Amino acid sequence: MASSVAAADTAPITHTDAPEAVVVRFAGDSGDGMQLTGGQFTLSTALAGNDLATFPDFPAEIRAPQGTLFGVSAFQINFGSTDISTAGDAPDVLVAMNPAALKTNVEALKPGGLIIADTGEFTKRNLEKAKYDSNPIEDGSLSKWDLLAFDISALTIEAVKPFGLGNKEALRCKNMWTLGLALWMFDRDRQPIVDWLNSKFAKKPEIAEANIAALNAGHAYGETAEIAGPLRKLHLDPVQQTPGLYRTITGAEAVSLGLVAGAQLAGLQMFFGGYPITPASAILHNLTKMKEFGVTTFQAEDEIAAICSAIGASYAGHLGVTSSSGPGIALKGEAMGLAVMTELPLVIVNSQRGGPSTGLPTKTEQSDLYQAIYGRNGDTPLPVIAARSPSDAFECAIEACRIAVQFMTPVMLLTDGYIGNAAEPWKVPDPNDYDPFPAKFLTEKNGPDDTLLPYKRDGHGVRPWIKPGTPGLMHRIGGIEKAIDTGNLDYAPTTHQAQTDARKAKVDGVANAVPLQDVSLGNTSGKLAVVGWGSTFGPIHQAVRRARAKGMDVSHIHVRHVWPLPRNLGDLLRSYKKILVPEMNTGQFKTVLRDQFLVDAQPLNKVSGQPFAIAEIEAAIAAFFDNIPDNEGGEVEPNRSQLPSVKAENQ
Amino acid sequence: MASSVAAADTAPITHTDAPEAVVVRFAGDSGDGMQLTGGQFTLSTALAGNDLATFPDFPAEIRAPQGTLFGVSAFQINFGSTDISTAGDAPDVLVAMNPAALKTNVEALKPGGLIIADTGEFTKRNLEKAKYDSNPIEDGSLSKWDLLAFDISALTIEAVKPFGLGNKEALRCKNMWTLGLALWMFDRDRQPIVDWLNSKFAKKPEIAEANIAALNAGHAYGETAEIAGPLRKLHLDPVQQTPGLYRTITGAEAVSLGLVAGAQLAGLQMFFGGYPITPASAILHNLTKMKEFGVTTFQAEDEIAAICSAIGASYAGHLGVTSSSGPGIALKGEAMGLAVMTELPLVIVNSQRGGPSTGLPTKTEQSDLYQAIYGRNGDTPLPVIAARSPSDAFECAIEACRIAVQFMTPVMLLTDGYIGNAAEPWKVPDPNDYDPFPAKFLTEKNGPDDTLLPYKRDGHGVRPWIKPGTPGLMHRIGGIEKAIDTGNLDYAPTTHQAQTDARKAKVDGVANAVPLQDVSLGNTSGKLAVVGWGSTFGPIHQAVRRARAKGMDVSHIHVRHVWPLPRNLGDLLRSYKKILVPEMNTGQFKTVLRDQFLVDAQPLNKVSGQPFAIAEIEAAIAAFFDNIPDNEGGEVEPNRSQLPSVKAENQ
Amino acid sequence: MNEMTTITTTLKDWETDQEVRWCPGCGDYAILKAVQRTLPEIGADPANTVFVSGIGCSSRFPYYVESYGFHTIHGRAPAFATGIKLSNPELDVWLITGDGDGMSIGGNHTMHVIRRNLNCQIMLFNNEIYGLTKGQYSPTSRVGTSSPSTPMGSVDRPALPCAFALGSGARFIARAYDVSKDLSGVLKAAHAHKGAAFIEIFQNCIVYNKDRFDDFTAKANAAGNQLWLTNGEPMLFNKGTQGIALDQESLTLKVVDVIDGDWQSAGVIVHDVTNRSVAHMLVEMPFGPFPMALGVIYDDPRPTYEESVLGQDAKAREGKVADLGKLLAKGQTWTVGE
Amino acid sequence: MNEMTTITTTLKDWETDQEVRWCPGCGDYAILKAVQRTLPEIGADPANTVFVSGIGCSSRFPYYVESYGFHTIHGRAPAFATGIKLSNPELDVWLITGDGDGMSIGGNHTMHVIRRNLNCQIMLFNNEIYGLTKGQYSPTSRVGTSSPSTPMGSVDRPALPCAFALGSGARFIARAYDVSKDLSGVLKAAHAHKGAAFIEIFQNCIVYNKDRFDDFTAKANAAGNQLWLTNGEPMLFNKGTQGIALDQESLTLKVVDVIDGDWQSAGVIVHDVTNRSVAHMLVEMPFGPFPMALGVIYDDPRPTYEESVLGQDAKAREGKVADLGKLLAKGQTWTVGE
Ligand SMILES: Cc1ncc(C[n+]2csc(CCOP(=O)(O)OP(=O)(O)O)c2C)c(N)n1
Ligand SMILES: Cc1ncc(C[n+]2csc(CCOP(=O)(O)OP(=O)(O)O)c2C)c(N)n1
Ligand code: SF4
Ligand code: SF4
Ligand SMILES: [Mg+2]
Ligand SMILES: [Mg+2]
Repeated sequence: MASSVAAADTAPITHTDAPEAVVVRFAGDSGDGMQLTGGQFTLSTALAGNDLATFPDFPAEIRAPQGTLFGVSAFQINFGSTDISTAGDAPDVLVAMNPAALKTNVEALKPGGLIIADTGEFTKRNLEKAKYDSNPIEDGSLSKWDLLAFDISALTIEAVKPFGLGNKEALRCKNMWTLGLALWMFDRDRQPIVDWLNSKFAKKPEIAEANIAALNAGHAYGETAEIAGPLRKLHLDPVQQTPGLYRTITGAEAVSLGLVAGAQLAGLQMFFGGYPITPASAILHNLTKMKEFGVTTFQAEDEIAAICSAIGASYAGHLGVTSSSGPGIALKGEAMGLAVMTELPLVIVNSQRGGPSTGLPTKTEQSDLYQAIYGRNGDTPLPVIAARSPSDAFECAIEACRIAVQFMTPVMLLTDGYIGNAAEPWKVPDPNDYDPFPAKFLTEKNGPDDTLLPYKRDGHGVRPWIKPGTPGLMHRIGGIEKAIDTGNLDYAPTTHQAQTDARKAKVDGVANAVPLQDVSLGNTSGKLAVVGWGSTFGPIHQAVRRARAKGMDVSHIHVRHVWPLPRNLGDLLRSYKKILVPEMNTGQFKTVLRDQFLVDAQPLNKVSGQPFAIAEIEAAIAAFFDNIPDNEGGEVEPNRSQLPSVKAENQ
Repeated sequence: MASSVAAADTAPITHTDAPEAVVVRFAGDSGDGMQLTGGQFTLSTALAGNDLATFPDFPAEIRAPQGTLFGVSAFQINFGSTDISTAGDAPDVLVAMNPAALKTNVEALKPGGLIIADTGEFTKRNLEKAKYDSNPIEDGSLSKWDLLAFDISALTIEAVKPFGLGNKEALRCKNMWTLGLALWMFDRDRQPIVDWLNSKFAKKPEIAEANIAALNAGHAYGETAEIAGPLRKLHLDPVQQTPGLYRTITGAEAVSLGLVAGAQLAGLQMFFGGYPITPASAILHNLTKMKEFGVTTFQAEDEIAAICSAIGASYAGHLGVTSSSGPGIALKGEAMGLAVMTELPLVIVNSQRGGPSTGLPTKTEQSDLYQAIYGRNGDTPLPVIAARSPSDAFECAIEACRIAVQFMTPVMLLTDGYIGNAAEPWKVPDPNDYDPFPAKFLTEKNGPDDTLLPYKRDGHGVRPWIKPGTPGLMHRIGGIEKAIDTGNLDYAPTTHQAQTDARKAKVDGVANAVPLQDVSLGNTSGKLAVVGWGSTFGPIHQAVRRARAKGMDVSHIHVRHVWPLPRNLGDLLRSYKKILVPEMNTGQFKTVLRDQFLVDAQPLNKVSGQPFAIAEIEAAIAAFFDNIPDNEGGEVEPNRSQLPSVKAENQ
Repeated sequence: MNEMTTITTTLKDWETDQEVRWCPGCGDYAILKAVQRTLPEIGADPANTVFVSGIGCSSRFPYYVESYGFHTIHGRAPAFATGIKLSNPELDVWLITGDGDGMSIGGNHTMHVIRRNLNCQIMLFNNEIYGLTKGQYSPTSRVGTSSPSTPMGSVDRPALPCAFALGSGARFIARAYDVSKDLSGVLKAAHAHKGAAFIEIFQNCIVYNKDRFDDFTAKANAAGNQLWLTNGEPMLFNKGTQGIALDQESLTLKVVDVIDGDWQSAGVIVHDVTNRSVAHMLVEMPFGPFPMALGVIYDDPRPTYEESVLGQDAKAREGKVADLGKLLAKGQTWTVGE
Repeated sequence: MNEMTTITTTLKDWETDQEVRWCPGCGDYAILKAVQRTLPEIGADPANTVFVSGIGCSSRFPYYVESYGFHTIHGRAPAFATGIKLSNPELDVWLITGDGDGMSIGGNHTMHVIRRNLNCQIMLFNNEIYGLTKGQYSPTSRVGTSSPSTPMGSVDRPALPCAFALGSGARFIARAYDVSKDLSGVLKAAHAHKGAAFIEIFQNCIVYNKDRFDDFTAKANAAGNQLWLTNGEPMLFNKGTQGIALDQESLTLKVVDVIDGDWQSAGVIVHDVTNRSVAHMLVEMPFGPFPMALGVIYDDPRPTYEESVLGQDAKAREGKVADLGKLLAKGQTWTVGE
């Protein structure tokens, strides 16, 4: 999603023969290196100037037994010469490295799509493991797709023969063979991959060479086109992009970089307290490699210790950050209350995954919104920000740091498994383009008669930050209700009422320090607003784009500041006749909107561990217009904007 | 609240000279035994046949230093010859055992109310500790009240002289002296107190006798009426009560008894896992004394272990119960998710206290409703029930057990510090009046072809309960998403969607198994509905009663099943023009109502650690009718139904 | 251990129909087989056996044993076990945990279940790494462990699970490793012990911490670096050529050479499973200068928690009738007439 | 202990304006005074001193010391302390906890802060009861403790805080009691120790567990039941008439009589604060047959956690410039032209 969304909206949807975009899914055994293949293909795509979005989908098991259905690892990429904001619905091309990969993925393939399968792996044993009664390559059951089946295993072994690898090691190069073929298909340069292989295996040059040989062999296979039929070379033009320096970025990387940038903008050292959990661990892993930015990371004994250590660090004058996913965030609730009560800055990152309980650790979901906004004892408000995409996570992380520091409050930043793992091109920002928000520490007594007032609030209701070690400002804080200004223990009814109100007012006031809500796509009033938050951005955006192209009066509003809500949001929503809220949960943001604005927000829920398909949202929009008695929204026509399959293009 | 609310409504408010009810507050140092005095006065009141409600209010400190402001302990009782459902707003009589007690309580006293003060404690040192610049008894600053100040300390010492106690021990009898005086004032029998003292101090008869002597001396003091003036004997007629056996009961007692009754009705042994925390500990303390009812209590190492042990017990076929208050409940969130996922019965009791964080441990609040309904990761619905009064807590605890067992689900039961500690008369129920709901365990395989299907749902979406130890039914469960019927690990998108829907449908379906929402007071439609939940019942009820007496078209709806909501509630609410939701939080139930029914529920919030005063809600109702342009609701007249002060009665 | 009627089963009876989802070559497989081999030998009844675990690769264990199983949440298995055992003391409870599950997030529950002495077997699979979350260092990882969260090497001083268990009041401590022949014997001893039996099992995570225990488990290193303890037998290793003795000066252990089998004159200690002081020293012996102590290190039973709790419950119930009506009417009551 | 410039203060300088909210007669008062007396003696700077506590009567402590103070949540003080110390190692961190706070809900954090060896003083006020929640038994309560949650007496085997700390890898262990003269000396030794210094302080909760420690703290019992340990000195008590020796047979400690001061021939052990094996035995000596070991039991420093962590951080930063622009542009990039 590199180009601006507004531009995408105004661009007419062209119905030419060259596909706007193509979706490829690589699927294989966990051991087959599909994530690596996908990653390198992504890089090559980015270098080719296409816009792209990816969706890695891997099993919960570390290394599931070879060939099993639950051991399949897949990587999907959607790329094209137009604005791309989802990993795509149905793939045009499926690369299936074994029967299990075929079985678990083929149903997603578009009718007429292309299957590339490695017959070398379609052995009796593997077919059994994949619970196939007969060989699908031979029994005609794949007839609604184009099938290109050949012995990639044998071809790879052949290709790497000169390097004297054992059979097992030789077969490890299969993924590069496949990548080579894919590079040929999409008219790509092999050199960046060759460079990468050389640097990756710098210490084992024979492995590098074997992989390069496999890559070249796969490419040559396409070139020499031994097989006639569905395999065609396809060139997608580069997308129109703002000039500048680009890289690909995943959400986990973006959060990490954004936190570092946020701490730098605040002029603070960062302390990160974490405890490993899927899919949040990557943030810990990334930050521990950024120590030179004044980052200290601490792998605590559990999530409670992780957040408490981060609060301790904030108390000591660092920017405390902690991160986890659902179950771990649940454990942090009590400590968040202390951070709210002591009014210390803190950033809490939740990389949401499928729940409840252990749930689906490697799958994506948005079901921790209730927990984020409401999930604490007491009246314990804190701001919540949700990132919409990998690159947006960078901006959101900075924003979280800013609000935490400027308002002396814990802030929750929501991402999810999809954003965390997915990659997209990112125009590398210039740090100088961001306004710094330097943290201020009290250095002198702030009360009358040479007194210290640790809870004296400023015009925004914010108390001063006082670092231990500062001479003369010794004081005590804690989780018990406290007197106005002095912060001394105070259980008086009026005090509690006043401080509860003050804490609420402070957090509500954050709404005055964040941008007004904009409309991502469409108009500021109309028949239908599709309101989203978080990683549903891509599919909502595309679905609304398509619906608008068909003439439907529908707009897309995507909310970053999910608490407190932007102060114009209520009026904005009231300017539409109907409101649809797609969420990967059972309707949590819908609750917030209905409560806050008394608008009839209607839920569209998906809780399957998978992102929305564009078509699912499109269908819901269409259904909405169908249901309008006089069909004011326009006829729903055959969906011509749906991307044609590769096959269709080639025939 | 012994008589039925409907009856109370129809009863005309009489404006006679005899007060309907009187509010007395005993206040003293924590060491002065005020809670004991209050408790015995309560008993005496109950025996006299008055209806009553009490409100104990004590400091967070165990034994704060003598004479300090934060060491004041108070006990308020509201009693009368009519239906009583709150501990009363402003007291008519304040007994202040020292300057600190006077200082912290006198402002609450009704204008013209009576102060009884022990001059023996108004020493220079105590006045200083109470931060009095001059002696209020002498400086005229109490002139808007009636003051009866005399040296209770000296009178007590005099009275107990014969028993040879030391000065300190002798002074310990002050509270009995005061109680004696109070018994005289309200025309009460001393014998039950004498009996109680004799049994309490059976092993120290001289202490018993000294206390009895003090009691008699206090009584005699009133009788001989050495002082003319405000002290008058007052007799309140017994209230009309349903015939039967009565006792007083606190909420903590009622919850404990209700849980025991619930387990008995389910035919189950009960396992209670708890960890001490104010104000929840009393439930652990009570249950550990009820072992003969098949109760096992376990004081765990923390709240997490407490809930996990309870889930383990449910897994093993007992009724698992856990209890805590806000901060502890926060820690249990992750484990609740497991109970939802494994679909095991569990009762979680939250005795709410002032928050956030450690907050105000000994004060009352309703601010954990968000946490109860929404406070978990993932889509993790569970039923939530809220008790409205001490005696209602008994019914609610049984209801929680019933739903947990019948629906194989964790259920949250909400009470609060006020309900937990407050006492009211309770007509002892007959256990045979309750329908049993015996738990069923699977004893044989339930699937086709001799298979076991641990997650096969019945018509209500409920899976079977299978006890380890049952031959042939070995199976494995856990917190990962599970296949339909078999419960095997399953991450498939369709499975997750189906099971998420099934869990939600099951909990939503509880609404079909609970009574329809009734109207506590008033009509099923009209201008204004005041909608409450939990311990606000009393003040809302009285306020609505008074407003209706003034002709306002206002009704009171009190919701026990706060999640899922009764299935007629939406329609019911829509039949009123306006909805007012008084809560001791910043507006949490309001969120639920607005979300679920899109009704314009308006909040009335109080977060001071103190229950609502009737007058506060009355004022809000009045303001509502004032704001109706043509004043359709009727004029707000001088509030004649407000209880006259003792003084007014006497003059 | 339970006074249960033993029944006859075979290894096959303890296998489930679930595909085992560990990495090929993982040490967990060997442990699973050892357990499935041991259960028939102790006459265990699948219907009366419960495996309870937390979260981690190791904690997947219950899915693979054909008995009752509860795969709970991270670190809390001991608490679930406590509820289960107090509700039905007849059940034979096996607790499966990992070095992360049981020593990191779950350390406190490990301590308390041991302190209370719940009758159960606690098998801690120590692979010195977080397997399931892809290789972060754990509280038992050695200093310098390079992992995704410690790319420059870990700096924390590692916890010693057996020392921790002893410090928590353990009455049974044993050690073994995944592929050791004597694992089954250790499991039997643990099962025979009434009370919380703590077993540390070194387990090879071939993906994230490959062969970490080779310095004493590899064939070549075994004899010289494994001290297998047997009650009543001298503490000999290296084919009887070396032994463990007490240095009288420093009051600490030392390695001594044993000439011609004369361990007595070398001062080699005879292993007494009830000697707690020596147990402390054995579990803290620094590896390298000393061999790794394996087998049953300490075994000195005390009354179990469930005996005490349920005994007290029974006593409280003695002679009492559970009359709910009476309970409700407790305390001072009064009657309102018609 | 910190390399800080010592400054001059008096006891008064360490008193706050807050009313002390403990029960009159509570042992906490004496501990507070001992701390306020000790701080000037070690040259502590109020501005550089932080008291961190959990929740409990004991945990109110920070409010009464005129320094920085953080009264946190139940059981988690060690985690807060870790964040504070890693963020500013110059701060002198005192951790205040209770037997409930530090051994029940917070046991795991106690273990890990000790294991990691964070440089701080950990004062555990052991009154063998939950004071603040009104008298329930705690993990250190003796068997049979009757309390609101155990009206028939507790059955759990009590935890031994010092044994637990050692099992967690402690490098400094000391014991004292609220009104003992030597409390200040113990605090100074703890402060002088670089690393986590664990101090168990028996504290009289006069309301819920009155005089529980009388069997060794009462005047009459002191001499015969207190074994005050001094490094390099023989382990003598009862005015030098009795001592602690090692039974060579059983390899356990025993009490021996010392005739005419000849402790050598009685085999009395000379206290070596670096002997870990003996430390284990000392903290586990059953009271009654043995006296209560008090004073500095074990003191053998190792590198502190913050040294190691921050040392590694510094190394990672060596020669590197924190160029945010470069960081953002890391990895493979490409340029889109105008
Ligand atoms: C509350 C919570 N925190 C974190 C996790 C993530 N997590 C799962 S397993 C694990 C550690 C596993 O390590 P260990 O117990 O050593 O097991 P192993 O995989 O090595 O067998 C972690 C951190 C979780 N599932 N739940
Ligand atoms: C999460 C949580 N659980 C429980 C409590 C209640 N609580 C407060 S202090 C305490 C125990 C205190 O015991 P201890 O640490 O021994 O301190 P003492 O009062 O005896 O000094 C408990 C259980 C709490 N505040 N927070
Ligand atoms: S990651 Fe390690 S411990 Fe986990 S299954 Fe694989 S080899 Fe075993
Ligand atoms: S309850 Fe006990 S520990 Fe707490 S302040 Fe009172 S005497 Fe001290
Ligand atoms: Mg591990
Ligand atoms: Mg205590």
